[in-house]
Amino acid sequence: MRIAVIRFPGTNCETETIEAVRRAGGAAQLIDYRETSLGGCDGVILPGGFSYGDYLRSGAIARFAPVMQPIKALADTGGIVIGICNGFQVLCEAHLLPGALLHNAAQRFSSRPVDIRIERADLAVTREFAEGECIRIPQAHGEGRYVADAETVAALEADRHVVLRYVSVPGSDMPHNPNGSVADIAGICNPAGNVIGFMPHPERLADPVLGSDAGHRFFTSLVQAGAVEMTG
Amino acid sequence: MSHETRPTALPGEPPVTEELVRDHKLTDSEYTAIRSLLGDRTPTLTELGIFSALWSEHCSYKHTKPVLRRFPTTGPQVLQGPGENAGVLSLPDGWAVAFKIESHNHPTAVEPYQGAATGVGGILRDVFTMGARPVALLNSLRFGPLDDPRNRYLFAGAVRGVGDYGNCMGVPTLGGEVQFAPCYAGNPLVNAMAVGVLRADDLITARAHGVGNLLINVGASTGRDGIHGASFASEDLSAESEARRPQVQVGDPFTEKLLLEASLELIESGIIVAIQDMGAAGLTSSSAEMAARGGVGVELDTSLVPTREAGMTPYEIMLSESQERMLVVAEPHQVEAIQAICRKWEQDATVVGRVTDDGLFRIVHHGQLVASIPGQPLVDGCPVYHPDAAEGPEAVARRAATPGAPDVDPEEALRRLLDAPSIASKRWVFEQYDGTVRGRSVATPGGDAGIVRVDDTDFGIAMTVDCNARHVLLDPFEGGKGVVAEAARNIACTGARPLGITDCLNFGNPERPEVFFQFVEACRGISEACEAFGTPVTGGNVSLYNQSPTGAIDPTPTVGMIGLLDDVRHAVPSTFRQVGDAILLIGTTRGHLGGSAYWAEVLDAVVGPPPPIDLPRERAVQEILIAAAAKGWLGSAHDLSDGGLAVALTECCIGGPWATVTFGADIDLARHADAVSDHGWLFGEDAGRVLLSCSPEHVSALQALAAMHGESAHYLGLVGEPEGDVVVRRDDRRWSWPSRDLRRIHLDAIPRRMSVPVLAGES
Amino acid sequence: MMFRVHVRVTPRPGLLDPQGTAVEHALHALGFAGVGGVRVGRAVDFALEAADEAAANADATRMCERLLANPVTETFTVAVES
Amino acid sequence: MMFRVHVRVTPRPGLLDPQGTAVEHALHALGFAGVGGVRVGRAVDFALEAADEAAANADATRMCERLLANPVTETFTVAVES
Ligand SMILES: Nc1ncnc2c1ncn2[C@@H]1O[C@H](COP(=O)(O)OP(=O)(O)O)[C@@H](O)[C@H]1O
Ligand SMILES: [Mg+2]
Repeated sequence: MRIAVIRFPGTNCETETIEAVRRAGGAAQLIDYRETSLGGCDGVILPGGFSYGDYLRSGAIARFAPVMQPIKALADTGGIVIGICNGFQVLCEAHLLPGALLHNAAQRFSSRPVDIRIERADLAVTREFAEGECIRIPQAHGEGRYVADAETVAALEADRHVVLRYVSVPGSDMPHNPNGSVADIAGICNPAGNVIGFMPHPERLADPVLGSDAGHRFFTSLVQAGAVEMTG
Repeated sequence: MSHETRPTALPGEPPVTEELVRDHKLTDSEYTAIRSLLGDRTPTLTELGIFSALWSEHCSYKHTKPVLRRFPTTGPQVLQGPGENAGVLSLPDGWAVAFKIESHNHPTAVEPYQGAATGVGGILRDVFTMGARPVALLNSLRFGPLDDPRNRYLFAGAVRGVGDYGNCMGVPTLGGEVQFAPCYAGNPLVNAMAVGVLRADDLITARAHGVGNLLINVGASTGRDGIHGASFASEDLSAESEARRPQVQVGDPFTEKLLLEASLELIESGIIVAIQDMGAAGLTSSSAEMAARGGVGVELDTSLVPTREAGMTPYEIMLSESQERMLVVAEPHQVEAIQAICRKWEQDATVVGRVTDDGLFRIVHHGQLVASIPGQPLVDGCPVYHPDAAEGPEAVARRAATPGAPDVDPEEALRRLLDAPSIASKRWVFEQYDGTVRGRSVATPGGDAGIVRVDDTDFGIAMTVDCNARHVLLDPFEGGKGVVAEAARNIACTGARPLGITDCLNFGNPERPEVFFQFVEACRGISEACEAFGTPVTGGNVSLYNQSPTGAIDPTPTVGMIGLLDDVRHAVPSTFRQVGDAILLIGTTRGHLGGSAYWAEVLDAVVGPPPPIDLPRERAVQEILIAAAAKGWLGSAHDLSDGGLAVALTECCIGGPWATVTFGADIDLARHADAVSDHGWLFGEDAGRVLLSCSPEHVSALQALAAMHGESAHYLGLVGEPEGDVVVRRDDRRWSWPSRDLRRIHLDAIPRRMSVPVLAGES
Repeated sequence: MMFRVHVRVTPRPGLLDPQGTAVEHALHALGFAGVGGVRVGRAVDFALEAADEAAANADATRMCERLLANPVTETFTVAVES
Repeated sequence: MMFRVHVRVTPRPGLLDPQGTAVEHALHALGFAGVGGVRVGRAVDFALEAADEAAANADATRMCERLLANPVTETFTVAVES
């Protein structure tokens, strides 16, 4: 699988995201938001950053960029589309995922590690984890409070579309939920499981040189998923 | 363009009267100098504005030049010293680091959010103007006490502004400091530092040359923002200056991110001659300084500059401080290539002038010549002043004084120290700053210094900003040395070697002898320390007139230091990691309480001489840390600063900002420095001391290493159980605190105070 | 014809509005006891060239539906003046 | 008496409004060519208990001056309805 990493004006996590994919043995390519095709890539990551400065609402303007057309098409045909942080916000604004991400409940930007539980270990970015496994990776956002109406949330839970959840670990004196997301939701997927969005940043902690590579397996999973797809 | 030689006033433009001259903060003698420079004619309004900007303290350094010249600025590692937008030091494998610190104090006093945000935007431009990609930010903040709602408002707004700008730019903030003291209530300080990396051979400087080359305005269009910002930054804050407040500069980090990418691509493509950001005094200083550096003239046509508002005059266009703008010099045949790159990043690129051979700084507006000034003297012809410097009697008295209040029981005293916002954890602050974007952060805020890995190499850049203004106030010379010494200690604690500094000299009104004495002496102290450590000054920024109706601020010469860590895998954390590790103290304890945080925060007395700084011994301590880290002997290393041993031991035990365990500790001070008082031992701030932890088998090796450098590593005790007590014994005395309680106090001090609402209005 | 358009975008009723709650607490703390049910949203003002007021209204409404408001979380009102 | 108060807080004229600019560009890109001078601010709605409309107005204005608007960078308008 070849991963298209999308750059909108204001995207700022594209470099480390591409590096993380390559470190996991995958192929990644930077794609400009003005493109109308994915240049032969069969997977997409919408990386973090501040597309269009997060003006109006994060992801609200990026949603209309030309590149979103081929991305929607890929998603509709079951192709893998991942949104990290700002990418997650774009996917919600584009209605490829339900709900919305609003300003953190504390009304402050929150940059710190979060403890998250892997709720689904059968998806493109989680297959290298065990279900229920907890890891600590960085998170940094001002608009990460996931909200959706009661029915939507109930459906997400019932259909197990919650992929990552904030959990509290003993001894931590930070609120385990950094932004007030409903049901401690940190990441979700669409019914088919091929469109996945989450707020934390595994790509920022995917290299042992930094003291931990807790995020590395998101990308080995992704590369695995690609391999399986090709053989199977 | 224009062929007239004598500039004329525009229709409807006010005549230049003595009053108007005074309005522009130019003295009679300066005005006389200007007239003779112009061949004894009266300047036009535009010319007057240009002079007032470039001859302001902020741009001309007219009070400080002679003092700054004494800084050591050379060394084998220096690729670019003072005089450019940022200093540059060489790193291994052909890499280099560009870094600079700058103040945005007055704008922050007026509008904290935008003032702080545009401060960060400005310092980032200084760094990428050199061809460096910004990889880290730091910030040094000073505010009045948090019990006052106005101070909470300024603090909260500035922190949000610093965060929002850097976060949107995708540059991690890896360090800083925050202090609170009454003297900053009317005059908060916001100093922002940016660090960038580049390939040494991509280094580009801001020198215009090549007669006939074009000047190109890149980036945002020009509005009436911050007109007179430069002279505004050079006067005391008063009710009257509030009234004459310039249009607030609004930052647009989104545009700056695109401008950053466009600028770096322009530089890498090699199609431009020079590039310079438009900071204070915008187009005026950028064009005049580029011309002067290159020894050429320039002619600008202000009617070509893209403006945000209709009907802007050349005066306004030349003095506007609209953000996110760059000035590029290029050969005419490159203009289209330049515009193509700018279009890719959605930035305007407009030709606004050309390089000339007559050495004149000429401004044309719709064909009319409105300014014609000899370029060189315009930039460095401002009269230089040598103010009187004399220590004030109250300063002498302060240094000689001792606290009136009796000592406070050590267990209670430590709790109060940890609850003092200046000493407490700054987690509430740096949690609002993205610390991990770019995926190269080896050490985020919370330790002694931040560390960022250079691209995919093994080495990293360590960085810190420090200033103990209380020590500088009590003894500017020793305090000045101390600022550099603490910064170097912070760098060395991570295992990195100090390479060089940038400084931000925040002082009061230099025309007051007691203030200028502080300035001269602090600079002398900084110079001596930099000489001793081999860490040259590569640039910096002077902010004077930090003077509110309530008086001058404490002298605050903030130092930003850069260090090199050969292998980021050997980075040493600042907190204990392992039960049973040995705790060692490097350095000599004399129980020096003068100028200490204990006296200031607990006994409410900012008095006494600050600790003397022994530079050779500081250097020795640095060498010990660097060697021990390289050998992998250190579990942790943390320098002793505010609050002395008790606070440092606490910080080592309670863990970093996100830790889930605290450690107990059991140390015994008996048989060490017996003559020292209990409070001196616990809270004294003798310099050159570091608290280490290491696995027991390395103790003797560490002690031998220390001895080899003429220092001693005193064995104090052991790291205790998780969630255990912090115990300090001395002969028949025993003090103890539950480590979890100490952590709670340290972490809650600021959030508790900030949970009270902050006001937007009533500024 | 040129019109001035004033758009208000507010959080859907029932949706939690922490900013509104924080502002309400702050107002109470400042002694404004009579305040309740504070909701904080967005105000968007602009000039709009349109054939007539009805057309301006229709355009502005489309803008809200497509960009200015997020139907999942927000409601909007449009006011047009000439 | 209970009143409903609608406050609009907008960036001062002449001040750069990057958000407004971004929204304007987006609207143009979506084909809304007739839009110009977009300014984005805050809308604050609340209920207010006051003696009469004049008092409600005065209270709301004080709230804007003290908390809801930043006098350095923003202007505000207050609309009261009963
Ligand atoms: N404004 C700030 N921004 C980022 N980090 C900060 C800020 N203020 C303090 N810190 C971080 O908090 C930690 C403690 O600060 P400080 O007590 O000044 O350290 P030190 O005493 O070692 O200089 C350091 O890691 C510092 O980088
Ligand atoms: Mg300190």
